[in-house]
Parts: sequence; C-alpha cells; structure tokens
Amino acid sequence: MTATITYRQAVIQAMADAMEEDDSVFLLGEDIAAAGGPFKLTDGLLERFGPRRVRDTPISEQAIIGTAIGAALQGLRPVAEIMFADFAGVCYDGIANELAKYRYMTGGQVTLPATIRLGNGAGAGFGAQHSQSVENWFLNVPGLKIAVPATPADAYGLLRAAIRDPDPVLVFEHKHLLNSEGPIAERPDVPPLGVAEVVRSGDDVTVVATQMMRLRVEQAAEVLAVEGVGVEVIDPRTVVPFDHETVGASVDRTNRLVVVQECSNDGSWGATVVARLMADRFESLDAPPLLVGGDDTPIPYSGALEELWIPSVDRIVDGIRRTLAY
Amino acid sequence: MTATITYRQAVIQAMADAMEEDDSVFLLGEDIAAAGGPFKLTDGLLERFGPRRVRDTPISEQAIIGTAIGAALQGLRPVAEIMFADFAGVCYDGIANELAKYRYMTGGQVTLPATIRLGNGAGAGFGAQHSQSVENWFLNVPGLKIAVPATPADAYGLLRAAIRDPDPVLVFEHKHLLNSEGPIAERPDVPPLGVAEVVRSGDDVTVVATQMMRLRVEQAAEVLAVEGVGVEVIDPRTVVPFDHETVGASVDRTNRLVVVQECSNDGSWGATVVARLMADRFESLDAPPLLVGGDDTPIPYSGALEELWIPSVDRIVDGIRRTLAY
Amino acid sequence: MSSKTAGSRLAADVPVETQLEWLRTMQEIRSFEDECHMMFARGLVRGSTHLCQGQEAVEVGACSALRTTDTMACTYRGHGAVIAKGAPMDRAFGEILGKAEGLCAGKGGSMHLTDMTVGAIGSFAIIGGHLPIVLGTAFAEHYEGRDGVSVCFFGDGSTNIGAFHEALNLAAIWKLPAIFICENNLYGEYSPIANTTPIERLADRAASYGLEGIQIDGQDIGLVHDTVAEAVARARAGDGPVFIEALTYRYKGHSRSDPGLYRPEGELERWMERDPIVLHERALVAAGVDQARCDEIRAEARKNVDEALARAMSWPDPAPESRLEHVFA
Amino acid sequence: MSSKTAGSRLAADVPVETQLEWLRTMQEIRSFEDECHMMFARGLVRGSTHLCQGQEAVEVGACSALRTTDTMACTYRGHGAVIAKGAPMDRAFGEILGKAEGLCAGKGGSMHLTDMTVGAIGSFAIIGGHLPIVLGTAFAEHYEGRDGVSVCFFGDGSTNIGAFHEALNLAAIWKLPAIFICENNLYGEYSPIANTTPIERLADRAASYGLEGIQIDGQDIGLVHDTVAEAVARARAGDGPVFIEALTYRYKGHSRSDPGLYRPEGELERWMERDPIVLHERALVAAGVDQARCDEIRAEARKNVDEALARAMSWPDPAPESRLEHVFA
Ligand SMILES: Cc1ncc(C[n+]2csc(CCOP(=O)(O)OP(=O)(O)O)c2C)c(N)n1
Ligand SMILES: Cc1ncc(C[n+]2csc(CCOP(=O)(O)OP(=O)(O)O)c2C)c(N)n1
Ligand SMILES: [Mg+2]
Ligand SMILES: [Mg+2]
Repeated sequence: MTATITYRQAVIQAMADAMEEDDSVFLLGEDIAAAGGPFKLTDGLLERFGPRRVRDTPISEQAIIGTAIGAALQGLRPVAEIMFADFAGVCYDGIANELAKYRYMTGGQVTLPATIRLGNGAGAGFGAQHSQSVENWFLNVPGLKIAVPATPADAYGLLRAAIRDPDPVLVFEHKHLLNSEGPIAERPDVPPLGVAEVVRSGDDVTVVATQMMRLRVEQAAEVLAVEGVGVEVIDPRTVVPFDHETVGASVDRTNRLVVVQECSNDGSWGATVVARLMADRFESLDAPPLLVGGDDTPIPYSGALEELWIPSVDRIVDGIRRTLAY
Repeated sequence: MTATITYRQAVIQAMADAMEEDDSVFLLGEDIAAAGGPFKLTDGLLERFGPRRVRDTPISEQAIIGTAIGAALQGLRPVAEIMFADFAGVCYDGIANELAKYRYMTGGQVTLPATIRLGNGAGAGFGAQHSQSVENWFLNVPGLKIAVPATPADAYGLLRAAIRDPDPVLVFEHKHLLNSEGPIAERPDVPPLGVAEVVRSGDDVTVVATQMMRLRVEQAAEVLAVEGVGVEVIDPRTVVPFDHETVGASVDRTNRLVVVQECSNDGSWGATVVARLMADRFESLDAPPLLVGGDDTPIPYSGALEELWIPSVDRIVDGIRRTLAY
Repeated sequence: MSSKTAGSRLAADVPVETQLEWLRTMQEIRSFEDECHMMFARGLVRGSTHLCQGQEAVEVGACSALRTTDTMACTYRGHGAVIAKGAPMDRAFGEILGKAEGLCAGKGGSMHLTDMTVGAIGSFAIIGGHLPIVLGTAFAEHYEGRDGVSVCFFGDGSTNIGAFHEALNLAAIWKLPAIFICENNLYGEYSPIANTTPIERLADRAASYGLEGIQIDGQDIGLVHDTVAEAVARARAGDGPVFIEALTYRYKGHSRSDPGLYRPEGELERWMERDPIVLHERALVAAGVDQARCDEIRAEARKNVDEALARAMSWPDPAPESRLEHVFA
Repeated sequence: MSSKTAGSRLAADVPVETQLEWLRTMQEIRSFEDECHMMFARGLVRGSTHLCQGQEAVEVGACSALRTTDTMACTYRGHGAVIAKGAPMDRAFGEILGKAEGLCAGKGGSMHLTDMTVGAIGSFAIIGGHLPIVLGTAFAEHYEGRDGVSVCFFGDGSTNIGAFHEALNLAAIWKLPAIFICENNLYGEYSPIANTTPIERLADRAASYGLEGIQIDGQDIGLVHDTVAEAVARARAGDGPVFIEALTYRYKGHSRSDPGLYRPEGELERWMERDPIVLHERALVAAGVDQARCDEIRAEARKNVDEALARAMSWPDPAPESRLEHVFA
C-alpha cells in the first residue's frame, strides 16, 4: 500500500513518527513551534507534541546549534532547523569545529546523535544569500554525515535515518521541492545512510544527481530515451558517506559519467566524485567525466538569470550528448 | 641582489611596504598592534605606523571581517588578521555570504579590496581546531581569491598582490613555515594572482602541492631524482584562481598527476584540480591522477598520530612511485 | 514615550517646506510598498518580499538627518530606508522586478536594494550581517579625517544574534561614528519579542557597551528626526556611537506569505490609529500648512510611484551574459 | 568586593574536612600546572598550553558546589577546572603528553581535556564555542525532569564574542539551569580588558538578559563556593541561569610563548600576595586547623602530582591505527 504525499508532508511525518517512537527526540528552531515553521515544515507538531518537545528559539543560530550539541551529548536526539541553509554561515563554527570534531577530539567519549535540517537550494528567486547548495561548504569537514533527499520518500526516510543515527547528520531539504509529490509506503522503510538509489537503469551513460537536479536529469533521460539513449540515473541520497560502489559499478558498465549539480563546479561534491572515480576506476571511462553545474558566480536574483545559472533540462541533455559523442 | 629572509619577516615586510606605498592600507586583528601579533606577524608595525593604521580589536571575528568589508567599501585597503584560520568558522558568514557576494549582488556597485590573512595548517600539535587547511572551506564560494604561499618570497609577493588587488583575497599563511628561510630580491616582484610556479622541472610526473606539502614534495623529488625519476613540481600559489594552464601543460608532457595536500581528500582543492583536468585533458593521462592527503578524520593532537595524518615524504614518494608504475 | 493615542510633532529646527517633503517621501514609500504587495499577490515577482508600511517615520525621519555622503545600511525590509536615503523608485522597482536597469542590475532583488550613489550601501538579508559592516564604513570616516556617519537599521529580533553584540562592542570601544537604529516592530517573523528576548526595553542593551540607549516613539517623525539628528551631531563630533530603539509596527505580515494571524485582535487597528503619515500630516496642518497642500503632495507621491512602476515595467530583462559579470572587479 | 589585601573566608556550611580537600585540590592544580610549565619549557610537549596558576580558587570553589553528575565546560585554560571536577591527573598529564591512555586517547591535547565520567564535558579552544553547548546540556536536565545544572567557565575576553550573547540570551529566555562563570583575569591574551571592552564590570552585561550579575573576589574560595552554591540551588529550583564574574589573575603568560611583558610592574606581585592557596590555608588555620595538617596535605598533593606525571610518562604513544577511530560511532 502506497499513498501520495508531498515532500513537506513527508518531512513533517518523519519528525512526528520519530517523536512518537522516541521521547528523546525534540525539535528546535526559529518559528518552528507556534508558527509551524517558516516553510511550514513543522506544521501541527507543537499542537501534537507540546512545548516541551517543539521549541521556538530567538534568532540565534549559534545558540541553536550549541543547544543541539549539548543536548545530544546528554543522550537526547535534537532535530534543529536552520531555516535557510545559507544561515549555516553564522553557525559554521558550531557545525564544523564543534559538532563534527567533538567525538574525535575526546577520543570517543561522546556520541552526538544530532540532526540539523537546513533549507537548501535555488530556483525561487531568493537571491544569492538564500539559494545556495550548502552541503558543499562541509565536504572537507570529516565527522559529519550529509543527506540530500530529492523525493518525498527520501525526505521521510533519510530524516528518520538521520534522527536514528548515532552521529551528527545534516539533512538538506530542498526548498523548491517542498510541494512536489511522490509515493510513500504505508510503513516506509528507513534506508541506511550512504546507499544510493538507481533511479533509472540504462547502459549508455551514468548520470549522478541530487535533489532538484535529479528531477531534471530524469526529464533529460526521458528526452534521450526517445532517441534510444539509455541513461542510468543515480541519486546518491547522501553526499557523505557517498556510495562510490554503486556509482562505480554503473560506470564500469556505461563507461561514461556525468554529474549534474546545483552549484558551481569548483569545490563541489561532484568534483570529489570524479576524483575518487578516477583514482579507483581509471580504465572504466571512455569519455571525460563531465560536471554540469551552475556558473562560477553567486546566484543571481532575476528570474531571467537564475534560470540560466541552474542547469536546465536542455543543458543536461546537451552535456550527456557531448559525453556520448566523445 | 637577493637576501635571505624568513617567512615571518616576509609577511611583515609585505605589510610594511604596502603601508609605506599606500595610506589607505591599514591592519586590524587580535593582538596585532601592541603585542606585535600572536605569531609575531605584525611585529614592529604599530611602532612604525602608529595606532591609526595598526589596530587591536576585541575577540570578535565577525566584527573584524565586517570592519574590513565596510572599510573596503569606502575605498580603504584593510588587512585583517584571523589568528588561526580555523576561526574562520565564527565569521564564515561575513566571508562567504557578505564579502564574497557583495559586489555581485549590487550589480558591480561596490569594489572590495579587502585582504584577510589567516594562520593555516598543521604540524605543530595544535589539535583539531587549530590546524586545518581552511582554504578548503571556501572552494565552492565564488567571489573570493585564495592565496597559499609556501616560501618567503611568495609570502611577500602574494600578500602584496592581495593588498593591491581590487577584490577580496584570503591569504593563508602556514604556521609551520613561519621560521623557514628563503631568498628574496631586493626589490621583490609582486606576482599576479593565479600564476603557478614550476618549482622543479621533470618529465616523468607532475606533482602539484602548496605550502608545507610543497616543501615535502621537493624533498620527495630529490629522493626520486637519485633513482633517475624526473618529478615536475608545481606550486599553484593561489587555489583560486587556479592556474590550470600551467598544470595542464605539464601533464600533457608527463602524462601523470599527483596532488599532495595537507587535508582530507574529499572536498579538497586537489579534487577540483583532478575534475577540471579530466574534463579538459582526458587523453593526456596515462595513469590515474592521485590525491595524497590527510586521513578522513579531524587532525589528531598526539605527535605520534599527527605525523601519520600529514602526508610524509615517504608517503609522497610512495604515491609517486605507484603512479609511475601504473 | 508617548501614549498610544498621542500625535506627532514637527522637528524643531527644520523648515516646514522640508518637513512637507518628508510627507511626500513617506507617502511614496507607502505607495511603493502597496504596489509591491500587489505585484507579489499577482505573482509578478519571485522570491519573497518584506514590506515596511507603518514604519515610514523611522526611515524617513532618520535619513532626513543625514547627508547624501553619510552611509546607511538596512535590512531586507529595506525598500523604505533605501528610498528615504534617496534612491530612485523606478530603479528600485526595476530591481524587485529583476530588470536590467534595476539598482543592482537585477542581481540583488527585493532583499538587497543598494544605491551607492546616495550612500545606501546595502540591504542585508542575513540577520545581523550588516551591523559589523557598518563598523567599517564608520571607521573609514575617522580614518580619512572626515566627519561622515553611518546609520544602521535593524529589527528587534536581530538584537539576539551574535553579530549585534560584536558590532556594538567594537563601535563603542573605537568610538565610531555609527548610529544603530533598532526598528522595534514587536515581532521577529512570527514571534512576539517577549518569546525570544528576556527584557522589554531593548535600548537597555546599550549599557553592555557603556552607551546610552534611547527609546523613542517611532511613529513620530519629528521626534525621530530630532533624536537622530542629535545622535548624528554627537557622532560627527567624535563622541561615538548611539543606540536608538524606535517603537513602530509593520502593517503587513513578515513576508509575502504571512497573513499575520499571530497578532492579538485589535493590535493592528490600534497602531493604524497612529499612522505615521496621518500623524505627520496633522502636525503640519496644526502648524498652519493647508490641508489642500498636503493632499496635493500625497497625490503627487502616488503619481510618482505609478510612473516609476510603469517605467520599471517597461524595462528589459538583464542580458544572459550579464550574469557572468561583477564577480570580480 | 574585598580589598587588595583582604584574606579569604571559609565556606559557610561546608565541613572543615571538605575544605581541607579543597586545599589539596588547589595545590594539586598548582603543582600540575607548574609541571606542565616545565614540560613545555623542556620541549616535552607540542602545541601550546594555557596555564591557570592563580585561578585555582575559582575552579575548585565552583566545582565543589557541583555533583559529579552536574556538567562543567571550560576553556583551553582548563586543566584546573577539569581536575577540580574530578578527572584523574595521570590521564590529564597523559593527554597533554599525547599518550594512548590520555583522557582523550591522545587526540585532544592540552586544550581539550575531557572526562565525561566526572561531568567534565570538555575544554573548548574556540573562544565562545562552549557557551552555546552548555545551553544544551542544561536543557537536557529540564527535558528529562532532572535537577542537574551545567557550569560554564570562560574568560573576560570571551564576553566580546557573539556566541556569548546568544548563549546568555537563550539561557535566560528558557530559564535554563546554567551557571556562567566569567574568570576575569584582566587580560585576553596580551590585551588588558580596557582595550577591548567599554565597561569595567562585566557582570553588568547580565542586565541585557534580565539576569542578575554577581561580581566576586575569585581569590576567596569560600566566597566562590558559597556564591556558586547559591546559584546552583536557584538553578536546580528552576529559577534560571546566573552570571558570576570572578576577579582573578593568571600568574603565567597567556600561553607557553608569552613572558607577560605587557603587565604593569608590580601587578603580578600584588596579586601573588593574595594567592588563593595561601589565603585558604590561612583561613583554615584561623579556623583552628593545624598548620602541620595543611603542610602535610600540600606535600601529599605535590607527591600525587609527581606520581601522576611519572605514570603518564611511562605510558605508550597511541597505536597508529587508533587515529582512524572515533570519527563516527
Ligand atoms: C541569520 C539569519 N537567521 C534567520 C533569518 C530569517 N529571518 C529573516 S527576517 C527574520 C526576522 C527578523 O526580525 P526583526 O529583526 O525583528 O526584523 P523585522 O523583520 O521585524 O523587520 C528572520 C528570523 C535570517 N535572514 N538570517
Ligand atoms: C574565536 C577565537 N578567536 C581567537 C582565539 C585566540 N585566543 C585564544 S585565548 C584568547 C584570549 C581569551 O581571553 P579570555 O577570554 O580573557 O581568557 P583567558 O585566556 O584570559 O583565560 C584568544 C584571543 C580563539 N581561540 N578563538
Ligand atoms: Mg521585528
Ligand atoms: Mg582573560
């Protein structure tokens, strides 16, 4: 039995189910309680679980992250919301220097089952400071797991997995996908973190993408299918840990790799995928691995420009074609 | 006429010469004035240029970066010190969201000739929060230039170039190199940002490295030279902009690439170098490009462990050998 | 501070003609914001927008105490402040519409209106982000031996973020010519201030920095002007920063999607009874200005807004290649 | 507060035997730090170290008011606080020496001593970093319906960083059982507080959060204990956080490379006249304790330190593979 659910509903349900299951789970963030969340991602949870467990904070992201760390240290399972992921800038120290390193620096004395949810991504005209794919800021910070759900099912499953996980997990929820719909099982699976989904099988080229780009890649694959091109679409679902095995095995078959991402290519997770793949499977590739990403600029506001910045279906199709033609 | 100078002296001299040349240059940071800097990197400058231009701040990195941005906006050329680069975490927003994007978001109305100096790197037992190679936090943030000097000459030249540059430049000064010595011309050149130095020529393999790793790579090259292996050592000197041309041209000849870096490989600048190179010069490589980096862990404190974490000359030699043997 | 029904007064030493221009500017901002509201409702604009109807007296009163060469930084709720500082409305509309001729060439948007030519150095969308930046603009005035000042607007909710603390502290210890103006409109997003802040009078936070904190009625443009003018004079004279808390109210929701249901019943209506434009007009009339003159000015203001919007609508989108410009100089 | 030559007093309701143990702990910390100083001077240790000789009464006085299950977070200048909370000295030395049996298995070092088994949840090396974390440990006590408290030590210089502000504000608005103890030792690194902070009495900053700020003589262990004990009682009872400023002094430089030349002549000597260990011993003797007993305890303390160091020195380095452990659970 599956039902249809929006990404937003999936996020809410994941938190509700986690709270139902485990009293140590609580939520904190700006306007998440009385207002149900700036993106309505905690709608109804205050009413259902009460003010002990659903907590509004001041505009103090450092305090939010710190509270999550300290509470996790005491064995609670905080789920903190950073409204726009870009605001990770004001609490970067807490995430990268404290949360990520605490267990290591104490020789394993502490375990930090903290989940940080962050509103990610572009596409709605929020401008340069409210549209970034912020997972890329944390790639060189060992100690964090990073989930990037694209579908309602993954929005549910990865958030449940994050909350259950004994380690810090950043869950980036894509703002532009909140109203998108998809199926969810009546008793949905909670997937392990670090396992990719092969979204579509194909023999000609492997295309890796997350979040909004995964959806556009699926559209691109449809376009190319008409021409008889078999595109294998893989959504890693977590960029840390990254499922190099699944991607690698696919490339072993297709011998071609395209990564599509909603960010500049330099310093991106896609660059790391390419570097790892080249080291491990140099002989597998018959064409240069291609990164299709945003321009090397901040994200422009104007719709006319933002739509050019974000990889479009056309640009993805074109990239795949060039890779096939090599 | 060249003289010998330490990296530290070079940094001091760069600021002194810049201040001599241009009254709009001023310095700010924690204990940089009266105390001459926590690493003595501003020693004597208060005495020489007075309190108008050499300014101690409270422990307020957000205020430091903000002051630099606002002053740059008004046409000054601030040189702000962030003592340990790791403290960029507490002012990440100012650097990544404000400084980097300000010009773009205003459609080019502002120019921000701000220089941020940060104490980078490991090797001295400062532990996980005071040893990172922090340039890797900013790779996916368009709008920043990033310099990583290895030698006294570059410590001087890149800092001068950064201060003269009309755009924001982060200059990472490697803490473990401060006492290292090297030649400097009487009237040293100010190199353009974005031009690599071919440190040593060789025909068998191209090895790219910065800062402390560049020095170790030079040692590794000596070891291998004895065996008749020609290692071409390239120091990009700035990771943004990155001189892909020089590296690419070298790889066209050697057909082999090793990047040695003092950081975990995932999300590193080295990964970006590989991704770019693969896209542009896929056919040039006869062996998988190799990243030699730190473990995928925070940096351990104990000397016994830290020395294993940082790529050693042995590990570099071994990596090069494996690349050659492929 | 003045009671809930008190009127406003004229500024002490400012010609009435000038204060009539304040009426015009306030009305222009009001109409500008009303138009924005409608454009969003009609889906003509992307992203979000944060309107300032009800807060005009703070922005116009404060900016009227500044020179063009003084700098001013404000928040994403900054249309009013930027217009008050002198930015042209057509290019402000143009920016919100994402047009090539927008103030920021379409790259900034509603939350980032900037016009360097009039000292409107930026609208900032990360809470607290601009407070430290104002340190630098103010410092540069000192450094260059000038007597310019920097004004910084921010909201009540923004006094709980770390950057606020660092900025006030450094401004105080360096005695910078910076005027920090907190527009206390009682809410940060959907949260009433009492839920997030353990004290009622935000001006009291000035004491942490050895500064005087002044709380004023932000609906009284004459009072705002006089208070800011005095602060500016002190700052120009080298006496350091001032922290002013102006009590005000936003008539609309936090952003475009917010109907403002969290407000207690009657609150909005009570504040609208003290509408800053109406109060100022009454004060002008009481001082002998013809009502007809006021009507005329307000009508002109509305017309100016209509024309500005029409111009902005007629402008083209930015050229595709333009998106690659302006990363570096 | 007490004059520069005043003595200290015994705590009001604590058995003298217990207060003799405080003497022992203070002396242990003093000798521990002296040994660290020598190890660094001899180059036996890498990185940097920040010693707390002179500040022992704050750390021991405060921690003596806590249960083992209460939590305590401190700074990189934290050897004393961690020992005061009950961590074994041998493993503390071991950590500083980077040994496998160090408190953190050699991964943390001098700046990060942690012993979860005694509630010493961490030493934090980024200024301000731990203040928000203490919010969480304190919150968990409330959440779980327990009456534990969290103590947070930090320096005077740390009151100028943003995290301080956010932490105090949230603690106040949530009424968390957190005790913020500012060890005001007059300097942040090499900067006297007056160069960085526009007010003299840091306790006054409590008012920004609607809290009472208490300033005390940090060299008087009895006073420190009683003040913290009362704050703890209030916090346990649900009355929320307390901000205590303890005036104290560090005898050594900021870190290993600092000779402390920025200090005005005679300042160190004046503070050493009010050495907290000497003062406490005098108070004990005045209360009838034999001087011989005190001498004995201090000698034992020194011996304990020597033995702990000898043990730590004998331990092996961490195994190479161990560096890959403890990233994830
Ligand atoms: C660092 C950061 N956190 C959160 C937000 C989201 N946010 C935008 S406006 C706002 C409320 C600000 O309230 P206030 O300072 O009172 O200003 P007002 O909107 O009332 O003018 C919040 C929380 C943000 N932009 N930046
Ligand atoms: C964010 C950050 N900035 C700067 C430093 C460098 N630093 C280490 S200790 C210190 C001085 C702190 O002074 P204070 O809070 O008074 O504590 P004390 O050392 O006197 O105990 C500074 C600036 C740091 N560790 N973290
Ligand atoms: Mg507000
Ligand atoms: Mg201090």
